[in-house]
Amino acid sequence: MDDRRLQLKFYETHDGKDVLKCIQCGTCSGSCPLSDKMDYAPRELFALIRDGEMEAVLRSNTQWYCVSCYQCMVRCPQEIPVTDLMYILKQMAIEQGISPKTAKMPDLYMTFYREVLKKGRLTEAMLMIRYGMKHPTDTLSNAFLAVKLLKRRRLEIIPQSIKEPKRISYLKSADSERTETK
Amino acid sequence: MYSVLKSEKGGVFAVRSLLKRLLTENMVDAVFVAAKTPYSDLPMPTLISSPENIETADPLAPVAPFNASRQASILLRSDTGKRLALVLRPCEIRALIELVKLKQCVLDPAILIGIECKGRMENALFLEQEKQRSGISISFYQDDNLKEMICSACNVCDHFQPVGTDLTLSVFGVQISTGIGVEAESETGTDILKKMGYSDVQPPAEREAELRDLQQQRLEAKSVLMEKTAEDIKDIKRFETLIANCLNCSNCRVACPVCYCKECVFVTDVFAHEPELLIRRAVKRGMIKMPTETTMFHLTRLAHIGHACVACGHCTSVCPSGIPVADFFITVGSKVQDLFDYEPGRDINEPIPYLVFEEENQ
Amino acid sequence: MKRDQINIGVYICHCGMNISPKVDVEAVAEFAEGLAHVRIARDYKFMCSSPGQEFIIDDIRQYGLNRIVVASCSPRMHEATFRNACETAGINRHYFQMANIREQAAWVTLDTKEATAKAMDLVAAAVARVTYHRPLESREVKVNKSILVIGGGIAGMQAAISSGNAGYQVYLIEREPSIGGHMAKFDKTFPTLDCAACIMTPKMVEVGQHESIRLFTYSEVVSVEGFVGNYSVRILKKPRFIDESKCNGCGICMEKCPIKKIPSEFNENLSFRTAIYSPFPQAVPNTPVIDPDHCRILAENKPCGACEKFCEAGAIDFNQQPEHMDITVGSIIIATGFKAFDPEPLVQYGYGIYPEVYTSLEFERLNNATGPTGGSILMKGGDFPKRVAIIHCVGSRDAQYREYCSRVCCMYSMKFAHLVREKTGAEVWEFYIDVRSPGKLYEEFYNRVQKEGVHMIRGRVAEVTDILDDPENSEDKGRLTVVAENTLTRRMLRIPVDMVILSVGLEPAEGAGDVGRMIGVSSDGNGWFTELHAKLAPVSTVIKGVFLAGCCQGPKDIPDTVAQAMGASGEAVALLSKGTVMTRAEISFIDPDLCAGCQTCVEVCVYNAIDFDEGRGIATVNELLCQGCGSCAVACPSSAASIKHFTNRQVMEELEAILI
Amino acid sequence: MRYGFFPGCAYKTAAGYRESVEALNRALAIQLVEIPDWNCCGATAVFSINSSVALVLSGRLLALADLHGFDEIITVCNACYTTLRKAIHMMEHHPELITEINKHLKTETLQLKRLLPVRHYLDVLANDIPEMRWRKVKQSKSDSDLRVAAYYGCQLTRPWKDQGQPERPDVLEQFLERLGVTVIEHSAKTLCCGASHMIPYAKDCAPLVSRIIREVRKKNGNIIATICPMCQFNLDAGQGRLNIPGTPIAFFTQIVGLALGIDSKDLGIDKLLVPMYKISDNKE
Amino acid sequence: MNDQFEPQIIALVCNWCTYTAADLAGTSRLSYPSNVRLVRLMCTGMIDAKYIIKAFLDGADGVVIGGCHPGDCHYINGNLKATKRIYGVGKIMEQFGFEPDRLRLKWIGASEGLEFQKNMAEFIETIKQLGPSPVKSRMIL
Repeated sequence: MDDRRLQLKFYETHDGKDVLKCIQCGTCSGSCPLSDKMDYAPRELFALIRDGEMEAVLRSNTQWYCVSCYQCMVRCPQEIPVTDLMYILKQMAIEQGISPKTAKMPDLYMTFYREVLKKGRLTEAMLMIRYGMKHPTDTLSNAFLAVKLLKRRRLEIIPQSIKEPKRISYLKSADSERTETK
Repeated sequence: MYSVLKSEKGGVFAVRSLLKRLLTENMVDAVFVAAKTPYSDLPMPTLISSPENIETADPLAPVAPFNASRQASILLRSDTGKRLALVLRPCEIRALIELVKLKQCVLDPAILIGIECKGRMENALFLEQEKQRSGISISFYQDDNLKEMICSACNVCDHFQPVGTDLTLSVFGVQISTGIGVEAESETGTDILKKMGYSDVQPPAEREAELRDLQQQRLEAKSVLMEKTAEDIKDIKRFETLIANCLNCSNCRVACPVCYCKECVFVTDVFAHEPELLIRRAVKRGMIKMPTETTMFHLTRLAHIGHACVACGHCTSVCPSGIPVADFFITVGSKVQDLFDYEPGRDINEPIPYLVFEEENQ
Repeated sequence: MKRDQINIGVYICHCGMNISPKVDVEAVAEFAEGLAHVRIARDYKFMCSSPGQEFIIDDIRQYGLNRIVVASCSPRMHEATFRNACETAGINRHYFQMANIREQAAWVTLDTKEATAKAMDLVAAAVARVTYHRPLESREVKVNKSILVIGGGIAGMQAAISSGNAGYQVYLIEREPSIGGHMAKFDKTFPTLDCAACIMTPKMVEVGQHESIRLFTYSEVVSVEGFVGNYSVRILKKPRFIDESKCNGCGICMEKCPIKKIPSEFNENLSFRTAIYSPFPQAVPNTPVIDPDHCRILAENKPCGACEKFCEAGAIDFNQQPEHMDITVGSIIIATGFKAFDPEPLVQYGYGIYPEVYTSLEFERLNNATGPTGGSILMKGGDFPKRVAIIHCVGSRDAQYREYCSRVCCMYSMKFAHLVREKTGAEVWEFYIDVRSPGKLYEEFYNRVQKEGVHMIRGRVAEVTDILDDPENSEDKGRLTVVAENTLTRRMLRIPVDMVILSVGLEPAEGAGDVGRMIGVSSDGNGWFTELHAKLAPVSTVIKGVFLAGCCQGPKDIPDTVAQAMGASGEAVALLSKGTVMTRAEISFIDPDLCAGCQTCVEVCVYNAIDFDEGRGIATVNELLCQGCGSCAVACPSSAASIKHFTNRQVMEELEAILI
Repeated sequence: MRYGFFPGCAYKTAAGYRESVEALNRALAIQLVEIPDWNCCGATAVFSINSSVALVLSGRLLALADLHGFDEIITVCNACYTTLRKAIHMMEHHPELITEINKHLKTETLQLKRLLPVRHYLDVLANDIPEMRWRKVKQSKSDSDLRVAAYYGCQLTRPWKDQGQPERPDVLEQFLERLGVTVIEHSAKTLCCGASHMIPYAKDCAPLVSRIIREVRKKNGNIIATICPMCQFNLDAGQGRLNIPGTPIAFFTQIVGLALGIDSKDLGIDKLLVPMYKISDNKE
Repeated sequence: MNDQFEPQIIALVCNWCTYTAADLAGTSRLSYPSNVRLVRLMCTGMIDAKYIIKAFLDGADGVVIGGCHPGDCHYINGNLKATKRIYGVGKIMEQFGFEPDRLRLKWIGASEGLEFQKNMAEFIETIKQLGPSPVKSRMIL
């Protein structure tokens, strides 16, 4: 792992230089609904990036706990697009094949991603089943709920898809080439 | 509001009677109009106050020894409290508007009567034609051969309809032998027509088509001219050839309606030369042409008033060496005007481009 | 002077070893000797040294030289030196031209031959140009020995007092009914904690009674014309509806006024005032005003006249009209101060939503003995708060609002913390991004407050909410929760508090921009007035004779404000004490014979230095205002305007000589 | 009024959302035409993995909508709304991305030619329907028992601030009040519900849900109006999991339907997990 | 083009920014080709169209105008006033065969000695590419 190279990649290729504006005020962490569950609060993560501790950054669960509520972004006094930077970090972590300690969220997103790549649409039940193969407890704990939903016809078992899923096979080539995030 | 002024004796008489009524009904104190003087057949800008003298007025004559905006601006130097009606061609009005922007005159006392202009002839040609057939002021509008005789600037003029007037004398779609159209373009104009008892009528059906055809024809001619001129000046050597006969007489500058400097910079010592420098230069380069300032003169004048050129063509008319001054002023001027999205005389409130600066100008 | 009388002396400087090894100075001198009108050309080791200058002076006297060219360094370095030498020798200081052969030839050219050739060209150009130089003179102009001060806060008051003490007539203009400004609203001042009123009131009285200060309260400047030493100012005096000469300030009118429920501006709307009112008891002048928007007679045309009935002095005058006064002053000091940032757009802090969220100015009043609670720090319900949060940087250091640091908030916040501790014993939580305490005794005050047990939390508050973390806790009922990260412990804090104080930043005063436009002083992107030079001319402006004092130039605390006010006053007094100012020599000239009166120059001049003479129909240059930028000369369509020392002729000659 | 409708993957199973939207469309003559063969927007998941794929997904949808002659895209889901706008925002600032996207779309003979505006159905109801039509449609008086707490979730007003204030918006309140619905003011309007993090991190996200529910109850609200299937699900299912049921979580369209006097059967109200009849004054 | 061709360049520069930058280039010993001749003016706002025309007709191969960055003008907005005029003259000269690249407007601040050096070197290179001015070795005026 080359921290310097990754830092440069984050700054230049992914246009992440906005973190250089950070004044470490903590508004983002304070605004975050889940920051107390994160390895590093967003503010800390930015300090680490600036110090070049990229491996620690990519290995952390912080970006995976980001729920994209954008609260930090609208409050940041330096107008840093915090949420957008979290996306970059998630993509970079996937690229580098680095799994954070709590690896559930990447699994969920990956499952979602593969499903959409294949079918063009998502079926929640399918997502739960496929994800459940990796993390059975998360799905099982919802079994009782599933019954309730079924009763109210709120669970779709037949997978949704676009008309001819084959037509969107180009998504796979998009997957392989990875346009750099702007 | 559009009305038709009928007269068995033709459009010129109709115009005269309109002007006469302006005077007799005390709507104006005097009329500024091209009129024949006892000395020549060439109508000159005159100022008429007594109604009987209106008989000499001949604003429709296809000739203009001067761009009358210069004489008009003398009268309009300040608001004297007297009301004046000024009968002017479109290019004269446009020049006048440029002069107003430069605070050389005011329009408050003026009732502007514009003429829809089909062009003017060079003075000599006009006199010759006038001698051959009298009443050219009417026949010009009927005889297509005469139309071919207008000067080169008029031939490419697409501003033949006046703007910013109170009244416009309309020759399109009208039989000049039977009268002339008049259109009120402002409240003042409408008031005058109403006071005189004219009624609002539909403009003749042919009018629009005639205007459109002429516009088309002129634009085509203009683009031909501009292309040719661009070729003639496309490098400085060709341009020098074009103006090789320039005598530096400054006639073009004197005739130019928007060139209003009290003393032209070319008559000052700004372009003087030190003999010692010229000799040193000749020694270094082997040979130099002694400076005549002719190229400098035309380029500087272009830089100075290129944006304001109204393409009246008087510069060409007065050039003793037959240099097509107007041609390259029209060609280069329109480039400058395009650059700044500026059209001289279009709108009195349009600021002179060099006087407006914005941050984003980079 | 006839052309054949021109005698030019050319001096080529070696500049020690700076020019000579690169440029063949002797060859250049020889070349110069051959140029037209050159009488003499020499080279010398150090032209700028005393012997070098003597050289020139002697030659001028001995050979009758009347133009001098020195080829050496940049004119930005020594032009003045050689001009002085010319003057000493008895020729006009503008009969001089410099060729910069050091910075433009010797130092930047690799090849010796090329450097020498370039030096020759530059000398030739200078010789050609100097031939056409004209003698120019500066002129002394008398100044009016009086000073206008705009704004009656502490900056304006101090500037007025200092200037008045120097014996100059001062006009102090304040738009509110009383002088005092923001400082009059404060209770204590940091870091010394002296009572603001105790130090302020005597100053206000001094201003009111000073024999050299003429006070115009409830007045505004409507126009400023003229130039340094001679500004004509028009002042609008708004009607007070009270005859100042009759009113003895007894206050009975205010007692009797039936309209009693108007939010008091002075108390930040935390209490009420009457329609006839004096903003605060110590107001100067102590004459009330009638608020025409609320007075029964003036606003509604209904019968009342309670004040009139009870005024024994008969001072009430409902027929007063706005008045205009014209004064002439030599110098102007702008002291328009600041406005507190309105925190409402930062909804996350709940100002205007939760009643217990206060701005700092509101808190100042809450804490002030003359304030709505008589100085007790009470909540709206009348109880003392048990826990108070103070939030720094509200609106400051925030790219969405004001990007700059407002400089005073850290210190006043800590003053608040101290006062809350002292007066209520409440727990204080202070949330800051960085503590900025770079003043005398400021860091010490910070230490003191910390020792007093104030929780200093490094973390900008994310939000203030009425959602409690633990709603079951009865102690927290009705409290607000302040949410922030303690960035030093990395804990997410949710602190239930009773009261929140928002330490709002400072913005330029409303209308400051108008004052600037009237006078011609520009503002920066934030609206603060721009000083002439950030380091070396912090109280001056681009407009000669106009100075800045206090927060109108940027956020400042009281000592800095007072210091700057004294500085501005010192500058104004220094300017006026000489009694005259010198005009610039290199300024615009408009040839009256050539001017066509188009006024294009008037339009382009940013200094309002060109007037139009209606009578003669021509433009004229005001030599005191003109800065010599040349905009007019270029814009003038008829070449009537020119810049002395940069005339067309002079530049053309230089060009022609270069392009041999 | 004809709009290109992008229902999104969750619409079909969302509790009565479809029923109520369709009922409103019928009542108000809104032509919400499903974009043929629409695909998933990618939501936060795809953007988290690979932004090129995410952009191609959005690009395809935009191209389809344009192809079928729509001028606007209407979503009913906050995630769809923000994801599409985010993609458009990126394309606007980096037009070269459009070229990239089109390289892929070409294989399906699609082309992204213009970026259509994306709007939320709430925006349509609140701003596009003439006052007259509301008056005509509204049959009965409103159900006076309902004290509605509007809940926006995160992604309608953020990160762009063009749907009103990003933390305390009042579009929905104003709209509902216009229809005679009683709304309450509260401080949890835009708090996060936990979104898809609820699946792996149910325990971590539980307090988020309870905070919202408790705040609404404290401010005396007895029903929550949501505008996003994810929010509705988390708040609806979450109460059961937390064992604090009692506040029904309806879609705003259902509340609107009730206010107009539409039969609750036509609004899919029976699909809510916390049933409507449970409305009680569950004050804290 | 022509290896022997050494262009003559006129630089019309303002006293406060670009002239100062040239001085700084000097004090920093940043060398650049010797073809440039500086004409010092107080502000780009005082550059008359005549100067540019004169320079070209007298044989200058290129004219570069240097002033303060927008917003930094010592005279508030002289540089902005200059911009339009210079574009106007450029447009006119272009019609007569002077390539637009022969006239350049550059904002070079007082502290940008390096910028000055770079710009001059680069401009001379551009002019060398263009070759001698059409009026070279002639005198027109």
